[in-house]
Amino acid sequence: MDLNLKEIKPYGDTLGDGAVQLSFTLPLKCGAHSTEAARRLVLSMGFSEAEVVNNVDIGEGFTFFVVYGKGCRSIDVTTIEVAQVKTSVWSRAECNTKAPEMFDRKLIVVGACIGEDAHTVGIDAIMNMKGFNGHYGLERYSGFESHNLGAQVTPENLLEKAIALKADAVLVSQVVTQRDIHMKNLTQFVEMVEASGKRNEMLLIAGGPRIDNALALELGYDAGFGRGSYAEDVASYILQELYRRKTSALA
Amino acid sequence: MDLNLKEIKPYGDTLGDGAVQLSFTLPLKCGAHSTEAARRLVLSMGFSEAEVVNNVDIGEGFTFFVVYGKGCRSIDVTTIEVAQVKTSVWSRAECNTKAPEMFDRKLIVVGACIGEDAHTVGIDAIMNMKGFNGHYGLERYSGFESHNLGAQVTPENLLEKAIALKADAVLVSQVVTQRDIHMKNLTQFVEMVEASGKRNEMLLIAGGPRIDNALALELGYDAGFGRGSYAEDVASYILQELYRRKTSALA
Amino acid sequence: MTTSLGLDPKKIADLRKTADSITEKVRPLIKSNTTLTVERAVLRLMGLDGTDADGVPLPNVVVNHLRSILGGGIAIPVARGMLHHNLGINELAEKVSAGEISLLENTSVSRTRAEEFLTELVDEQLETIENNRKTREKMISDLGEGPKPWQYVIVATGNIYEDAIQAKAAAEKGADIIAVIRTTGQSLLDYIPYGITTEGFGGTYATQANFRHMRKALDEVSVKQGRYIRLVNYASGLCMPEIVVMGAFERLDMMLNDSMYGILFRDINPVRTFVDQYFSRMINAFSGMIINTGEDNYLTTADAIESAHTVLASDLINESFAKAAGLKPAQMGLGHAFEINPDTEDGFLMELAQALMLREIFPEAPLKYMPPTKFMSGDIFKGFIMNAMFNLAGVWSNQGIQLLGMLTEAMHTPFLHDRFLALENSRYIMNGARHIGDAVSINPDGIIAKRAHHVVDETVKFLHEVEFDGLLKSIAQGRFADISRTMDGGKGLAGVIEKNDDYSNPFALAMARKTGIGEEVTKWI
Amino acid sequence: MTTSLGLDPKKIADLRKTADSITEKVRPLIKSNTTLTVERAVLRLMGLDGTDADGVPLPNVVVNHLRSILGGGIAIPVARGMLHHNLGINELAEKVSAGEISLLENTSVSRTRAEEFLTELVDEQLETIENNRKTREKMISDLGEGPKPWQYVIVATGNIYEDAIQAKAAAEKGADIIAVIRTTGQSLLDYIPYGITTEGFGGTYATQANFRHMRKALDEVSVKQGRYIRLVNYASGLCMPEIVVMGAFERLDMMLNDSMYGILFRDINPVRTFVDQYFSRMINAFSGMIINTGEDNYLTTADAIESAHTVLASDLINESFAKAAGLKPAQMGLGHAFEINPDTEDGFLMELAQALMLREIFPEAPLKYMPPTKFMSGDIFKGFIMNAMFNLAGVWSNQGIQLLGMLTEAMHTPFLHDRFLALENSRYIMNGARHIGDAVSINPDGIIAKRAHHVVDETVKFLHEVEFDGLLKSIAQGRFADISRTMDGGKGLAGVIEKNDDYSNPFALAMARKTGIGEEVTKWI
Ligand code: B12
Ligand code: B12
Ligand SMILES: Cc1ncc(COP(=O)(O)O)c(C=O)c1O
Ligand SMILES: Cc1ncc(COP(=O)(O)O)c(C=O)c1O
Repeated sequence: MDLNLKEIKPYGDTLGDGAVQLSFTLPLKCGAHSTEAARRLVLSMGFSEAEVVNNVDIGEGFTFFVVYGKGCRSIDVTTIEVAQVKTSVWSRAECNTKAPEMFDRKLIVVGACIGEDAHTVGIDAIMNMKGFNGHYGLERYSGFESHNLGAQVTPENLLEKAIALKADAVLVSQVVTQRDIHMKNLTQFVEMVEASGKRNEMLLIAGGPRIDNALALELGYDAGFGRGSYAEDVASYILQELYRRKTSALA
Repeated sequence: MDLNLKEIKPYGDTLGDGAVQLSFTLPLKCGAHSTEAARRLVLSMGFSEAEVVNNVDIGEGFTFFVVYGKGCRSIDVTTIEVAQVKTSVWSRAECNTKAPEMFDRKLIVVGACIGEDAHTVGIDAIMNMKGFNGHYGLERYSGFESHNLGAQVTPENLLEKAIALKADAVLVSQVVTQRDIHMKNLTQFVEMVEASGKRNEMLLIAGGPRIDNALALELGYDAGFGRGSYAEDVASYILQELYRRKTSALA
Repeated sequence: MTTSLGLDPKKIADLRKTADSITEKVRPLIKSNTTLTVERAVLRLMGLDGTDADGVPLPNVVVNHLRSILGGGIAIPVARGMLHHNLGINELAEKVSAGEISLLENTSVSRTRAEEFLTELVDEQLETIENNRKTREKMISDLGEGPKPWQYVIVATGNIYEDAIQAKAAAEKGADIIAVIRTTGQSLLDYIPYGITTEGFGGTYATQANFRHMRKALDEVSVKQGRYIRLVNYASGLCMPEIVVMGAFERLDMMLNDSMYGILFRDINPVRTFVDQYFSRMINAFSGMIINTGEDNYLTTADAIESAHTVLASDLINESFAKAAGLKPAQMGLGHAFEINPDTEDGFLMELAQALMLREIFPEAPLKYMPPTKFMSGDIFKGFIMNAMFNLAGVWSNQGIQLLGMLTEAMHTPFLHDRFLALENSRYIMNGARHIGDAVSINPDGIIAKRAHHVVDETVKFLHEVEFDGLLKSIAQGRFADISRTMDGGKGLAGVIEKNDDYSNPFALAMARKTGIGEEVTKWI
Repeated sequence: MTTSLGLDPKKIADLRKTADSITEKVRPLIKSNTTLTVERAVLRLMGLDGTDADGVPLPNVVVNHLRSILGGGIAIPVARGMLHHNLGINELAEKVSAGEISLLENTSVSRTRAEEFLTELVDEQLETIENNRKTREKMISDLGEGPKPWQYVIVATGNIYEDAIQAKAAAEKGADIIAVIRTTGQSLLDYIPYGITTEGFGGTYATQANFRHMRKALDEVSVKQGRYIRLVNYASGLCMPEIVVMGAFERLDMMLNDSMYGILFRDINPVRTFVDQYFSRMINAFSGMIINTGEDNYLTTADAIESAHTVLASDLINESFAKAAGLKPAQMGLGHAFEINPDTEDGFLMELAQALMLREIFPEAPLKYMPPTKFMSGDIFKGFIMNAMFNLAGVWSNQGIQLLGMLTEAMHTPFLHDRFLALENSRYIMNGARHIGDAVSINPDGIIAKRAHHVVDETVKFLHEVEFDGLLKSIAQGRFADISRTMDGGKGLAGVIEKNDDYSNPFALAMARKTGIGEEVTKWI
């Protein structure tokens, strides 16, 4: 295939056809009029063609549409830079070997699911013995001392505990995202840490299915991990980043 | 619900949230970079938020994405006019009663699936005895004499037959639409009819799953019928339209 | 030829006996304590509602006011106050709130007088609830109801007005049951918010006004559709019995109500939970509501294959507690779920085995079957067919309550059309395979039968262990859902009050008489 | 305990006997005629390929040139010409095209000489094909192949380069078989287009160069995936046997090849079709290809419940013709489809009944199971679960070839990701219910068993009627697919040529010897 990276388009069955499937509901009665509205709405998104292939009354005056658009706008992918976590990923074994070479003590990690969020499976996956999907959690990493505070911890409590335990890294999990509650909680926590004057003493790491590194950086965290991350990603990051800070402080 | 018809947006779970589901493939490797490309592509369609919820390698360097966009553009539905078939729909019984009151002879209808298209189920549904979905076809309408020429009829043959039979209405079906072949076939036929000088002697009606009245008018037909149409729609239209022409010619 | 799995009836009877012995050992704990929310529920049953000038719910005001003497039960002191001041319960509470009246002072009203007064009040109040029950029964007999498995969907916009619109749309498209999911964190509030609400996260506040608004919407659509649509809320967390009271007054039809959910998943103190649970269930039983238990939740933290027996074990414990509180089998929406990793070879067969097994063990209960959630992902297409297989297992094993899966489970609370698609999915599958259970038999030496027998055997072992250690110790050992909770830990412990010998809860006895548990109730409350 | 439907073996044997008697009556017609494309196929087998200066395929040039004497078969006159002019077949044909040589003139070469020459040529050419067969067998034994049901997907972009990319992507994601759908209308061309092509409508031209391009792509991905990926095309329309020859040379693995499809669905003359079909199948048999028959097509015009017996009847007729042409049961991809209206109560059970019934009647054939198409609509979500149920029926009834349904069936030929989603659908369903057929039995008095018995009984009746009237008359009466075709109607009749006594097709005998039909062949060709 001869790709022009400056003009990448969706691919349906021919390079550059710009084919996209969409579905949505309009608060309009089902019929020819709302179908035309759906078609035009999709055209207004920059498609050269739009075909409403399904329109169905879903009750109370709403209509659900499935539309196929063609000739979608293109995107220049040469200019896209993604703020990815820059450290490399070591296996658990590697982490276990390298940690004592890098630090003369165990690194202390404190984690919690803050706010009213009670979804602990994610933070447990990263921190607990058992881990997730065959990847053990930080409790099985010899270079770490790991404290998982669990669910529905207030930002105040988390900070208090982190200070008391002299945490090197604080892990914050957020799964519920409706009305952007996760952004509010994460922001609140980071502001409290800053107000406490301890921001430079701990790495702040956010995680959850709707979190990525870019978002975490934006919110003032040092790193963020989304769906599909495992303890080794987090351990590798903490080791390498703290080591970098230690050595560059010395230099 | 308080709808502002000048600014209708898709509805996910709150009025005006502009929630839309999209899926498409990009000719890019699966990873953070292509995910960001997918996200930006969706943002460029006029969404205020876009979340890539699934990205998966589908082989040969392609990635399939599922994205949820929010805050989609709105559409002013007060300005939308749809070119709908204007006659009203009579039941078969009504057609049978009214036809002899309107015309003193049977109306002659000739139909075919033209070009290389061999999808006859649609035209059969409209014309044959048996009909479709419990709606009998034109052969069961006492006011009509119906000739179904079947599949893969050349435009030449159809026109020839229509002239020979003195057709009042010609029904053209097109189901295959890849690379817009249906547009080409339909246009070719209408041009041949015009060249023959007989355009005013017959109603030209197009039909098929991707045809609607607006498209048919655009292509130079008198009417068009899409998915979900039945013989009664077509019979009602032919009766009323030919009657209108007859009476307005007299006036 | 038989569609059964051939489970050994003796084994099943033994399982039930073990479960009864387990719950029996918790009985003394339940008997000897009351809680803040139980007493608030009594006040609500007496007719108290509303908030004070600061927005504090009046039941909380009064209970807090009488905190020091709750060991005797709140009904008598409040009845005395009403008689003494000759005030309705709301006016009385308002004056208590304003500091104008203290109910801690001695009154001239004799206990007998108060008891007589209460007997009348209790009858009156229970009649209201009974009338709701009759209204429900009449509507069902007039309008009819959907065939089982009932199609159950949730609304959770956070805004009760949007919820109502969406609920009606769902009912028009085939839903039989609407559950209004509660906002994140409501279960940890030790009070019930008041009035109509429009701001929740991942759910909508459970308030009596919201219940009423939704009930009205569903009654409208029930009539329009010619099918009674049931309404569900959540009796869990720190206000379990109060929610049930509100539901009884507003004609809710079902309540999520599990004997251990709060302990395990909300870290609520075990004693608090068991006490609250018993009284809640009495009200459920009396008002004709169906409870839904929460075994599905185990499988969100534990593995669905390894821990299948804990689901059955918990169903048996839930059943035993429910029976004790007067619930009939037809009111027991015992829970389970379709949560096996979709990559598992023959995973569907194992799901089916478990669903058929529960059907065979609880033949009369309208089992509540939960859809795949844990393995749902952003791949909405795959998720949609996982839901289809779940629906197939549901119709095959003749479930009572099918909680429809949403293709967007991994992303957001359901959009309007997600719910529509779920209903369409279920309609297609259940109609197309309606009588599959009659058309095929389970081979006794096939994977399905073997799996079911295996789970039963594991449960026998497991329940005997729990019986040996006792339920509370077993919970502390993390035997359920891999979560450990201790008797003196968790939220709400401070709200547990030891009863004294004078303790009186006049509603308990009255309801017990009507639900048929009679004097038995005094062993529990 | 048995997973069978308990069909009566005597009834099945009777069905087969009736089918044989039906095809036997068509034999004389096949025996006494040849066709333009059969003779062109002979030329291609002899090695002729390419086009003349005007782009006319050389096989057409030569056949047209010898039109007047085709009743004797084309092989001898061409062999004579080659010997007389001492030219290879391609050079000879080019000179014929240029008008430099006429093969109608008498040559000095004796018939015996020509026959000897042909024997050698035939051996040589058939060896090439045999080598392809061996290569396939070796690749399969070296690389392995996917478990059954094989996952079959189509590509149809119109552009062979895009097709190849998409085919490879599909193979990477689990496809076992790739079919390149032909462009609309190719089947009505009375010649084979030449060279690589990039412009088709709803499909891609079947040309030998396109076959080669795709075979190469699939060999690459077979090695990469460690799984032999099969390639399919369509031997139908007016060039049926020529396509098979091309396929044999380019190592295609399967051919759509139905004994009546062209008659019914392309309005091709019945005699033309039956004659073409027989020779096509001999080549299929010899080259080790699997044929796919087209019973699914009946259900696009007729109702899938009412006309289920016509599917079984046609399968039996296809089987009988196939046997006569030397095809082994393992080469018979007999067709059927999942096309019952999805609104039908217990529709899935009827689909399953029909699928199990065919499995029981044709235990060795790798049945080709077609997905829902007719009732697929713009509702891609519903379509996706219809495909899931189809996949469930496929794995349950142990189909050989599962043609995966596309969620966008009602809109367009498959997009790249439609195919991916289809493969994901099938993987999930088939893995999750892999051994369902072993785990459950069919109740003899349930809907499934009853439906299967009913269809068999209808077929017995139907086939006896067809036997009584004869196949050609039955077709004229519209007994198949509600479509009526007469012996003297349809396209391609002009291309049917009565054989004379000297008729010779040296490939037929040679292949017959190797496929084991031996002298029997002379009864048919
Ligand atoms: C399991 C579950 C529950 C369980 C939770 C049990 C528990 N102890 O955690 C129970 C049943 C209790 C539950 C309840 C509720 N849930 Co819930 N639940 C889910 C479910 C099905 C799976 C979540 C999960 O466990 N995923 C598996 C883990 C491993 O993935 P993960 O969390 O993404 O974690 C990974 C990464 O994100 C990352 N990660 C996560 N955190 C962190 C932190 C750090 C520091 C790092 C480095 C990495 C990291 O690493 C992990 C491993 O890869 C999801 C739906 C779904 N399929 O996703 C809904 C879901 C999350 N729940 C939802 C809701 C709304 C609720 C309720 C609020 C509903 C209600 N009103 O009652 C309640 C209340 C809970 C509360 N107070 O928070 C919604 C959230 C909607 C939204 N976007 O806001 C979802 C999406 C379902 C839905 N569609 O409605 N839920
Ligand atoms: C049945 C079918 C076939 C049958 C056709 C049998 C027959 N005798 O018609 C067979 C198996 C032969 C077939 C073959 C092919 N098909 Co086909 N087929 C279908 C299928 C499954 C259903 C079509 C149908 O019958 N619909 C039911 C009828 C009643 O609906 P309808 O046609 O829309 O008609 C209604 C209205 O549109 C309207 N109407 C239609 N015509 C007219 C005319 C007038 C005048 C009026 C008033 C109204 C009207 O009224 C009808 C009743 O409501 C569709 C997929 C699908 N589910 O839609 C693919 C489909 C149409 N086929 C397709 C293709 C590509 C082919 C092939 C070209 C594939 C190939 N390369 O071999 C071949 C070749 C056929 C050819 N030469 O044209 C594609 C077309 C893609 C595109 N958009 O271009 C589809 C969409 C499948 C796909 N996704 O690939 N097909
Ligand atoms: C039995 C039960 N109760 C309650 C809930 C709801 O949780 P909460 O009590 O936090 O609202 C659930 C969650 O699904 C449940 O299964
Ligand atoms: C048996 C059979 N042959 C051929 C075809 C393809 O049609 P055509 O020959 O027109 O390419 C089909 C269509 O699906 C078929 O089923």
